[in-house]
Amino acid sequence: MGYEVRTEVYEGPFDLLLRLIAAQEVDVWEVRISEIVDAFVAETRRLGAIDLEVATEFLVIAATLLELKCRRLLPGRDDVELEEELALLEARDYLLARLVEARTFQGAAQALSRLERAASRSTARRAGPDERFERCAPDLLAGVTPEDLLAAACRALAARPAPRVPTEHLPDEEVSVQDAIDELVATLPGRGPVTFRALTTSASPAHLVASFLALLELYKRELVELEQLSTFGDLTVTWKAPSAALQAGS
Amino acid sequence: MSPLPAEWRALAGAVEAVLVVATEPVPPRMLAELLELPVEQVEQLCAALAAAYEEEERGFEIVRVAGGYRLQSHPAYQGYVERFVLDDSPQRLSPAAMETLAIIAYKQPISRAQIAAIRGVSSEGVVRLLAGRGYVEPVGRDQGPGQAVLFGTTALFLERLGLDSVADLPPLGQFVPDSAAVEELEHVLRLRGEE
Amino acid sequence: MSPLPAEWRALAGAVEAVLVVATEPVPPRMLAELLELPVEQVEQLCAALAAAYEEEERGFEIVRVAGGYRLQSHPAYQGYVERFVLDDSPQRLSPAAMETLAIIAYKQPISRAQIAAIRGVSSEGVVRLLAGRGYVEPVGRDQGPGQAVLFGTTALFLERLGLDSVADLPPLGQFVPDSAAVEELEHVLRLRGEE
Repeated sequence: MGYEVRTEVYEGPFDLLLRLIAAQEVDVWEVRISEIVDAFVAETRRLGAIDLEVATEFLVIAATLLELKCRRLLPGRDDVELEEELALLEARDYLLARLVEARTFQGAAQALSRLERAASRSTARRAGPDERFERCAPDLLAGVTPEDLLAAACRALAARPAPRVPTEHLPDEEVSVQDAIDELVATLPGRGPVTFRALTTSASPAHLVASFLALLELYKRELVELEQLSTFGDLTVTWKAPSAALQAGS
Repeated sequence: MSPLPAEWRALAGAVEAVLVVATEPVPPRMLAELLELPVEQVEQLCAALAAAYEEEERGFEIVRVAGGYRLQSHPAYQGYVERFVLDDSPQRLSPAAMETLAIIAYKQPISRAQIAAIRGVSSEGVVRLLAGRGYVEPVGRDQGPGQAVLFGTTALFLERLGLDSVADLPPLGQFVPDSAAVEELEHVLRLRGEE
Repeated sequence: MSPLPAEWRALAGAVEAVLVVATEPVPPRMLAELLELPVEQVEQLCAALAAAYEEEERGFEIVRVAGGYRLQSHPAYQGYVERFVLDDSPQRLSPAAMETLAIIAYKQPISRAQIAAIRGVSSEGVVRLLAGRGYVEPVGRDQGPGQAVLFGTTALFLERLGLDSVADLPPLGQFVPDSAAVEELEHVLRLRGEE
């Protein structure tokens, strides 16, 4: 099964914050951020999984709150740079706008619930035409065979495979950086300066990446010299160590 | 106002409310239980209501059919209703309706929620259409919580498909793969298609 | 008799006959074609008929919902109807699902990402639930990069809420927190030294 977190019960960080503000009726000075974090952690535990989007959104809010609170705890504002102050005001406006929006839709949702409740006090007539009118309507099953029905059943029952990330475009080959290092160490010595492009003419993208990482590793070990004359220009590789140094170095 | 005694108006309203939502004729005994009245009184009430509709030249009438009372269109407006039924009807089953009918045929008895779970979308409108055309009908209620209405296919459905019983439907057998197998199958088909 | 003009009785009868056999709300345009009347006159007729039912304390009523007219049981007789039809209506929506539904209703067409931005959480599961219930459906694709699927509400949504169209949703403006509430929120976020 695909990765899925049930978030129908958990109503989101804005809601949490709104409820907290409503419950405490205090300003950020008195908001206990540890309580918010505890509530969030408890909720996550209850759900048994972490939704990265939820967690990220929560972090943004918690961090903004924390920052606002730090400012309030600071003795004065002389030491606060104007730019920082502006950034903070921006963060506050952002949070405020989103809280207002969240509360607006909470109100709208309640109104929709009321409409639904009112509407559910009536039941629609669904009886349809009686047998006297049977022959008026065209026979929808005209020409339909049991085989058509079987095909439709197969379509319906097979129609919804679990959501998945298609991976068939990814090559199956496994390329390790170590393999690429071994390859380079086998080819480079005694070859003189050579471009990376020439070294990897027929390499697959995965192989190319592994070779590049291998090259960086060799450079770090001071076994090769790299030279690139212009941005995005050709990368020239020169072997500089005797092959014995490699064994000693690794 | 109607020629109904005033003190009967509330009871008549209850009868009207029940008949308007009923999809099958309602036995007088059932109305009697709901209204907490003797059966004879219910029958008098329904007769009076039917007479009132007739006198008021309503577009609907109350008839006694198949052991119960039913609200139906008045024969005087037959022409309008025929044209409406004709205009309102699709000429053939949509793929969605066909799939829903197939699910009901093969998985009966089945609830709307179970059909929706298989199709991934609500099938309420489609089930209504199929029931309206007499191809499927309520056959019972789920024993579980909610007691959902369960649907099955009708004799008319079998007749139209030329089958003796649902057991004569082509076997679904090998076509009931679990979702993993379906996925695998789709995967293979997709790869083949790309070659 | 009903407060309906006598010369309208035959036309009203036709409307009654059609509504009694309809399984979906009947658009006024369709009634106008059947009755060979201008749409406005059909609307007047239906409004007069609905008023007459109300005055006569009938057990049923005519309502304008999801773009058409529908015959339904009157709320006053809900108790009888409930005992008669076992409740088959789906479970109530959770507050989170209702909130998402409200966002889609007011902001349609809207993508999952836009919904998530307003709610502050991923809405994938909730949107799927709402689509499964038949309340929302994909209505198109965003023109921008990624071509995100855009969602909108369905006719079933309107029927379930008893609305004629989305234009009849209560104005969103009335739910915006008042200045005192906004001030309270702002107070929470206020910087030291600005007091």
